[in-house]
Amino acid sequence: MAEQAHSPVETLALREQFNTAEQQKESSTFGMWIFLITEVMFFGGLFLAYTVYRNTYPVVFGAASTSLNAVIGALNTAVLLCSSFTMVLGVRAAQLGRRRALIVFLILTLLLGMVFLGVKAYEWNEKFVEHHVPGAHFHFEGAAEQGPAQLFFSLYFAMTGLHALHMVVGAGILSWLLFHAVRGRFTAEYMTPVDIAGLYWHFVDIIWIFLFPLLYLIDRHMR
Amino acid sequence: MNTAAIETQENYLNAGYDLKSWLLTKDHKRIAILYLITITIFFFIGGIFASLIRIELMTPQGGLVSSETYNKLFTMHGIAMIFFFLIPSIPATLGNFFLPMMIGARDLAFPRINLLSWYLLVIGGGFAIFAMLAGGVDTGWTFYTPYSTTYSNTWVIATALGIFVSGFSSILTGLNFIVTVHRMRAPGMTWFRMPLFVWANYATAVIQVLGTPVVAVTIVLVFCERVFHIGIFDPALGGDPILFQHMFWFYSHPAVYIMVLPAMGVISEIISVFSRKPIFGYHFVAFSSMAIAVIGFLVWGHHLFVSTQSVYAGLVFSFLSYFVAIPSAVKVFNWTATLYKGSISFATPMLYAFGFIGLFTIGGLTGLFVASLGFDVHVTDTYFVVAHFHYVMVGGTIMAFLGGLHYWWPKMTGRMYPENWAKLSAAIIFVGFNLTFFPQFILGYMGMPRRYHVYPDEFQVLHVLSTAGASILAIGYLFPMVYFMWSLRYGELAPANPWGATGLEWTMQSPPPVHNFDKIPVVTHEVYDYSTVVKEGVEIG
Amino acid sequence: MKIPLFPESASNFAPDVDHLLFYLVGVSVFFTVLIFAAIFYFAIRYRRRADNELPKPIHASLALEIAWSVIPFGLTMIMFGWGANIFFKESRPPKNAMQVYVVAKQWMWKLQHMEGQREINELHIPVGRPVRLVMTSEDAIHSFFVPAFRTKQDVVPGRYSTTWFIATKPGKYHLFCAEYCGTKHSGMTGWIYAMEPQDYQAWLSGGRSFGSLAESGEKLFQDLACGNCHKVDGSGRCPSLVGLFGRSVQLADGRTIEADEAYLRESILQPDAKIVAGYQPLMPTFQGQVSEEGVLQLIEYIKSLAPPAAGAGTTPAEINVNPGAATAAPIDR
Amino acid sequence: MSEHVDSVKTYTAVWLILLALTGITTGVAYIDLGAFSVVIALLIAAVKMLLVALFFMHMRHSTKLTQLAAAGAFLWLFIMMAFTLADVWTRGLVGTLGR
Repeated sequence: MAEQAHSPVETLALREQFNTAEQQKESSTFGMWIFLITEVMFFGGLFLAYTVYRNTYPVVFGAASTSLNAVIGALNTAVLLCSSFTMVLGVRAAQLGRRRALIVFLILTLLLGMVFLGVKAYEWNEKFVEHHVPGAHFHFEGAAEQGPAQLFFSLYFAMTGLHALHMVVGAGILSWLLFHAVRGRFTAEYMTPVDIAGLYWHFVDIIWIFLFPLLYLIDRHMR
Repeated sequence: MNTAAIETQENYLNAGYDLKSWLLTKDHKRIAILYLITITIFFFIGGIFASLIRIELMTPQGGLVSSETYNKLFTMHGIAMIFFFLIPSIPATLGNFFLPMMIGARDLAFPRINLLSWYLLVIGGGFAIFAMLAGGVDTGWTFYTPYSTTYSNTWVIATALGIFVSGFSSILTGLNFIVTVHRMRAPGMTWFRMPLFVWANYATAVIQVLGTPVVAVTIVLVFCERVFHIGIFDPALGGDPILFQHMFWFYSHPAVYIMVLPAMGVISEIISVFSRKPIFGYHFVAFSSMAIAVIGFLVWGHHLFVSTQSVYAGLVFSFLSYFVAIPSAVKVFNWTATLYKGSISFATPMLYAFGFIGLFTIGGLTGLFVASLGFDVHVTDTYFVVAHFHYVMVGGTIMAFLGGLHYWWPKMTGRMYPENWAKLSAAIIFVGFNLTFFPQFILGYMGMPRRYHVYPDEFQVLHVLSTAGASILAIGYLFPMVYFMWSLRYGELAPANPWGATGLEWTMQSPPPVHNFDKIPVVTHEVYDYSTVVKEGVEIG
Repeated sequence: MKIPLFPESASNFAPDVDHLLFYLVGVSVFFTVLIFAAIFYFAIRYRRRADNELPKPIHASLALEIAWSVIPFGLTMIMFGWGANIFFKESRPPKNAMQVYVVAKQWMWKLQHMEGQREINELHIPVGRPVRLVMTSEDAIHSFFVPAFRTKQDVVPGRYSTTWFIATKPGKYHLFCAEYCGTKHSGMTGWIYAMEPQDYQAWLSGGRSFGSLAESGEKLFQDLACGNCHKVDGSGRCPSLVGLFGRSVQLADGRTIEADEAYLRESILQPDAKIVAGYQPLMPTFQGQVSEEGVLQLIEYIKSLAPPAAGAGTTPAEINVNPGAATAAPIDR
Repeated sequence: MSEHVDSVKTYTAVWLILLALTGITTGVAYIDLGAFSVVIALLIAAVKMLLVALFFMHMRHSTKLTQLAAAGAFLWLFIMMAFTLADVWTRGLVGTLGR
């Protein structure tokens, strides 16, 4: 190994505590995967509550889920899958050092993310109008039992709300990436931030992949 | 090296004196010192609450404070001690400082995230202290619903926010440790050449990463239920308060292993150095740390035996709880076996290690009591359980934390602590501790419930004994605070390796240079190989 | 002044738990003494005599490791089995147990005997007879804890929970709330009076009688006009309640459940949770109109509506419980 | 960069499969399969997750350690759910209220 100067010189691609750029990249990627594990357990708590309550109140959950608009949900899922697609193309562009392609794909991913959030806002507003928002004046006509119905919508807003919050954070990261990509900070040698942002974005997409069927598609045939 | 030369030697402490160099540092050693100051403050805040509780309990009718205040006292004692002292204690101070050095790294994998972790603890602590000053919270550190969501009108939201934020400090520290141990070991530092302190902190990091997020989301749900009245756990809506207990204890039982595993790591180091022998059954002790981390996640239901959890689930949890006890027993037996045919010195860290093994054995064995279904029905939520977890937390973790502090103080500060004062305070702490908590086992079996400040007269004698013990314990804890500060200025200058230890952290000057190693070392020796440090050692045994 | 160091043993469970305690303490004292003795002996015998002593490293012995893993595990399995045995006995009250309803409310215990006696923070029970407590809470989680009986059971809002015991020694025993429930948690205490059977009977008849629980249940049943739909002969839009308790009921979504107290309580407070096969969800919820005591009284009344052979004043005509359902459950005479 | 770079064709193929699976899972939901519909929905979601993880998140080329970590996360999720449901599903089996 090359003789290290007394205090090793610091570059973006090689922080001082690492010995090789390879070690730094592997550490950053592995660190991101560990963070994604904490996110799996974070959402896992909500999925646990969902599983227990759906098991206890199957009928009411079915009725409440049928009141959601599955078509919009499916379209929204497609939007998010497309944003994942453009994201991965962006990461590929960064790997090959194509700055312009990276910028285009980042913009596309950001836009698709905004579309998703827009559709989400529309759905929530629709729920607000129908008095399906848990709280004082909650009323759900689909089932006589208001308690468990309010449980479903509490979980609905908790899960989709947390997911939307993660989308907003993701959009923030993408904008930061865009800002630095435009300034040419990412090269084929140093593109770890793009790769890591990609991992985060795909993870948020995976959460929605599970949220969509579990929230929107319960006993859909009952309608 | 005369004292003047040592003074001018460049190290991480004199690398910068202004506030910016401390508050924006990326050096894992300085961050460890910042953590040490923060958790010491919280330790004394929690200690003050504990003293007030013990004074209140001297009389059966509890004259010192009203019921509301007493409920806030034990709640804030629990929160300050658990979330802001015990969980960060050893990993964030001794772990942060020494883990990188022990595996031959210049720093943790993500220094800036390390600094962020400290700020998260301080911000979280700020919220908690604000809640305490504004009026306190009276839900108990367990926040059981529906009391915490519907019936308590105290500062639950502010405290929950504080714990939520400080939880991420724990998650990020765990993340940092896992990546550092996997990716940044020096050449030759194989997994089985790593000191057991690193193994213990690695196992702790796994628990922090996998468990803490679940309590974070549970607190978010309690927050939403109080603020937006959405009823996840509200029985009036058909919610299940027992689901809250499942989600809470899924984290909070592994959290007790977050608190005790690093302590075990410290004890493995101290026992080995001061008997100058490698730990007996190194591989078994290393694997038992990992076993505790994994099985620790399967046993949380033993907190719910009488909570209308089903009988069959109780059977499963009780059975598995005995599995998690075995690795701890293996460790205790291996530590004791290490002393056999050793060359045992009675320096203060070793006294704390002896104290730890004794008290942790009692704490662990009473764990077997409360894991038995029929017995737990009688003693859960009584002082028997209070005594059990104080034996493991105070008798175990705090003893090991103090032992670790004394053991590594020369390396951290370049000064020796006063040996005789330290031995005296260790003895006072040992006596005070036992007098405080052993009577509580008897109180517990007689049926004294937890969180009571008004109790039947027949319990008073044991309570007075316990309060007497608590006052001795409080004095015992003040000693180290005083002489550690004193040693910073007047302490004898510490050589690089005062104890003849084998870790990589002892191969550098005290206090260590900013970048730990000029050249990343290549490790060739096995772990705890004392022939490398004892010059012309006389073979014995 | 005698300092009590051991709780009284006043129930059928107490001796079992105490014997388990002695076993646990025995094992623990053995290992604690073993460890302390080993540490002291090794520390003194192998104390450092010279600074450059270098002991020969002894690494491991698989046999020893296995020994001190398997032996402790064996001992713990005895603890597990013994504890589980007691826990199982505690979770199955005998059928002939005397039943008392307990309603926990922020910071007091309300107890109701079948014969109508109501007690606050006190419970009079006869010695030698199994007593089953069916408990619920009106607000936070409480826990019914009698140290002398070695029993404890959380009382959770929204469901019933059960604990049972047989008092074996007459006397006055502490009752505590063991689950933190707010400001006066330490004040939520009371007394259990275990009395000789004849003293208990005297107490029972002496107390001001409000009429048995079932009678107050019947009055409430009429006040709430439940009879309009729940006609005795089942001809109304709702199923008849005669002989319902304990019978298995066919639900609209195909499930079959046993009509226990929990089913009756849920059907009063959340009628649409379990709709009987062949009926429409017409019943309004009585959540908030009927207190927990009211629900208990109604349950007792429904229990008292035994099938016609034993029922008072019910027409001898064939009673068809489910006019619509094809598989009407047969009524056992 | 040393790392293997996948072709656009692979990514497009995976993308289209994902869209198709979304359509399928929505369509299948309208058919009455009883309890089986939950299993189908979760299976399709799991397949989609694996596709995204293996291809889009380069799990195929990543180290054994990362794969072990990801698997570990789902094992812990399973532990949490299994033991909690073990309680919820066996409540009252012993024939006593609240046990």
